[in-house]
Amino acid sequence: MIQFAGIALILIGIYGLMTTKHMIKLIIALNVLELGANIFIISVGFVKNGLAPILTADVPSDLLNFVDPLPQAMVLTAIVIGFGATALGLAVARKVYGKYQTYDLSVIGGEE
Amino acid sequence: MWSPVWLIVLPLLMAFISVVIKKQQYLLLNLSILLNLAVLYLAPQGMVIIGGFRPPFGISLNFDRYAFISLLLIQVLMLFATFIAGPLAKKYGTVLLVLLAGINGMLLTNDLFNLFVMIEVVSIASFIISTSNGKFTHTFHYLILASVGGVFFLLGAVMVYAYTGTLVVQGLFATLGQLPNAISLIPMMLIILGLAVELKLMPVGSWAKNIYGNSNVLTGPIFAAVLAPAFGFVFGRMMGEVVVLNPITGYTLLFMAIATFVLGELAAYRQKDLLKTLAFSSIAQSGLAIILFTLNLPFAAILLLINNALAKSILFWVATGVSTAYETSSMKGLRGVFYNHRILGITFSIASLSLVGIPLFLGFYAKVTAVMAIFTTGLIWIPVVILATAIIEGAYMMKWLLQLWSPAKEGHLASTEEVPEKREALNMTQIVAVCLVALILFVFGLVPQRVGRVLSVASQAEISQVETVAEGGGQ
Amino acid sequence: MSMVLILEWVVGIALIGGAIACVTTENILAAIVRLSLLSMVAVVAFALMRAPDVALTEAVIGSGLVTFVFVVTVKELFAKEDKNEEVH
Amino acid sequence: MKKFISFLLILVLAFFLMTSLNSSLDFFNPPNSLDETRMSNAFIHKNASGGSDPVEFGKSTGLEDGSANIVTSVVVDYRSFDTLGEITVLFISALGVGLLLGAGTGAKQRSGFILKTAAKLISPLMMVTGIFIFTHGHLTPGGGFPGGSMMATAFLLNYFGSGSISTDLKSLKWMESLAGVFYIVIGLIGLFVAGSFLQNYLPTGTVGHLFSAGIIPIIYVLVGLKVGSEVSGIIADFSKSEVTS
Repeated sequence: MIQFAGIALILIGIYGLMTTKHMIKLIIALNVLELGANIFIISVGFVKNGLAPILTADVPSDLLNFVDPLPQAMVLTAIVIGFGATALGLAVARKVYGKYQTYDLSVIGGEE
Repeated sequence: MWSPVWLIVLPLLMAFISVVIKKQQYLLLNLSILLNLAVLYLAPQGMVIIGGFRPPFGISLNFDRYAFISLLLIQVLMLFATFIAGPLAKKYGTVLLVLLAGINGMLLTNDLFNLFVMIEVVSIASFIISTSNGKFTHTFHYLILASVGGVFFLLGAVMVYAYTGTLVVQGLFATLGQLPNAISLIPMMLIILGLAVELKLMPVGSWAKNIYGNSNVLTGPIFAAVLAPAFGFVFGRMMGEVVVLNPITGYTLLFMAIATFVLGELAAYRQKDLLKTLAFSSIAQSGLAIILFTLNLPFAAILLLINNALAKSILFWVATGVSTAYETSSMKGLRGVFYNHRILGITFSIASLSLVGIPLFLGFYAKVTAVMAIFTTGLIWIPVVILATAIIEGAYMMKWLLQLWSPAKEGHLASTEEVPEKREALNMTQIVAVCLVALILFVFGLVPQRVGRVLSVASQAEISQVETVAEGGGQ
Repeated sequence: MSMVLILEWVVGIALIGGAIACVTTENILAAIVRLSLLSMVAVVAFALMRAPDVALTEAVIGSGLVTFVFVVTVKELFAKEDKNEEVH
Repeated sequence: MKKFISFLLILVLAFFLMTSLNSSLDFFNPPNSLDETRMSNAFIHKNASGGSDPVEFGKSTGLEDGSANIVTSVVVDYRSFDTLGEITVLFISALGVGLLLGAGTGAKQRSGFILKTAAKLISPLMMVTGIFIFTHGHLTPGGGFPGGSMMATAFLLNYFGSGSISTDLKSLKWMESLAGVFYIVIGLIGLFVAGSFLQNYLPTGTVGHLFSAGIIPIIYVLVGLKVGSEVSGIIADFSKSEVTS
């Protein structure tokens, strides 16, 4: 089910990006999209009987049945990159707000 | 010791240092570019492992002729760009250092996920550079599009991993080619869509006209002469090593690229604003490079990318310098401006003639090679479209050259009275730098075959893929 | 159905519902709060997918810092909302 | 109207994706265990560069990678170069936020007594938790990114508590810079000593011990410090910024 949710979040994020002109809502939709992508990536490496990929004293050494650790490492990277882009996007949005007193791009129109 | 990893690490190290010694940012920037050129000269070519684990377990760098040529071009243009941008480059010194590290990483890396990370580094750095235009809504537009593109690229890379179990770029097409068409379709589309934003491909390249069209002396050359060829080379690498096209995706990509090319040139023709004209021209040229890479003609594409990078850098330097000095970039306001700036006018003319592809310039050789190469693929209508569009390009470039040189109104004799009052556009050292690049372009135009021989080695290194869209779909 | 499976369904539906609610609302502050909640549900999803590292990172960065940055960005809108109830 | 078209487009896309993914990948029905041929098995069994030593928690010594947390060993050892790129992304966006919003003079945050006291109590606790998380990144879930962000959150709470940013921003810059420089220098030592950039050149010790895994804990501490200072910088810039013009 969570696999479906990941793809659904990606699609909902794209829908959000297409239907709004409000800067903050665009970034929110982008975050939903990124979240969906992250869930999707995690579910690529998921195996049913797998354990969290951490060696502990309880894990028998002859049967290391873990989920795929590589997608998790990728998502770790992607989350941080997403935060960086979000912070920068909001900073830019704030600059626009300072200039036009609104976050709505349809109000601002074409900036020439 | 002389490992190509220095090309990435050195600018990064300088960037981290430059945060605390802000005054020396500019020095560190130029120093690292010069050291990079030395590393480029000294480092032996071949695969370089990072982290001590061989691929596919670890990340590796692929430093071949193709990477060498692209890196050399980027370092040289970056050096000139920072030199001419002067005070602006000082303010954005750290950002430019990170940008340089990211571009070098992007061109060197041999790992699909690492490529995604490097693309993100480059795009975030380019967002920041584009804010120096002061048009924040444009930056925002670009930021959203590029971030979505990044997510698509990431999804494509992950799906490639899911299907093939590897992320190594080199020879990935062989593994992907064994998969059924229906399976490889989605990751390939995602990877191409991810790159399409930065490549300014038709529907998603709309950011470029605003960012380029309002550029200043820093952003114009950085975007048109450094970022555009860098992403062009990355796309070439992807087409050569990763992307497997079937007739449907291949023709879709081809039509999108042709539409970008033709509509871009038409839009450029209709512009009355110098920077906007150059913006649309850049979009169109990017489309042409994509056509060539899609048809698997890397040699012609590399020639075209180099010609465009050199020509566009000169055009943007002169155009932004002049339009900043005269506070306008419209055709009316700049009429006859080269009467005041003859040297700039000559370099601008050389660059635009080479861009259009007039004989005796590198652009001519590039365009002839491109057209001849496409003829060999059997798709006769594409060269016809390209030639027809080249006429449009020639027409508007000539129109601009005439207007910028001639102070006369239509139907009157030229007189110097209508020339705008002289203002300083670029200072002496900047003019010397622009002239140097123009000289490089000019000399390349004199010995195109020699340049071609050097580049053909690079294109052979890049291309290991045999199957092309032309062979697959043209029959 | 085992407990885990039921939980997976609940989390999946919560994710989809939360995302729709987050994207379709006209109120900015509500959208931000819903994004934060969505991110917290995603933390549970990551934990269910046996990704504790990712869950922890998402909890701190995704639902903590991102929400903070959003709220600080639109803090002027709070002031506006006090005056007139409608915020777009 | 626009919403309707978008909705239809999304539906078509959804149908296309679902059918394609369902037919091509056993994505909606994950396998019971990881495929034998997957390269990730090498990360789990720690035999990417050959060898067949069994991996046992608390017993195995001298493996190619000594981290008990396998995600950490991928992030900081096998694919450490990605992490370097990642902190660069955060570095550059913190810098960009600073360039865009840095001109703000600092709005005073008025906070009540309860918030003040609570913040003073909690922020050292969070600081310690953050430090714990990134020093144990090779043993427990977490690592440098959440740990560093936790530290930054403590910084944020401190700001709400005291009403102004007491920590010297200059020292944050120094920490940020030095952590990055040391990361690269550690990598370069690997280049000179072991032959490739970011290669592990310290003994990997026993899996599961605090002092093990070679350069992994060192790098993760540096990542934690760097992320902490960068995120603190972003928070400070956003908090200080006022709408100007």
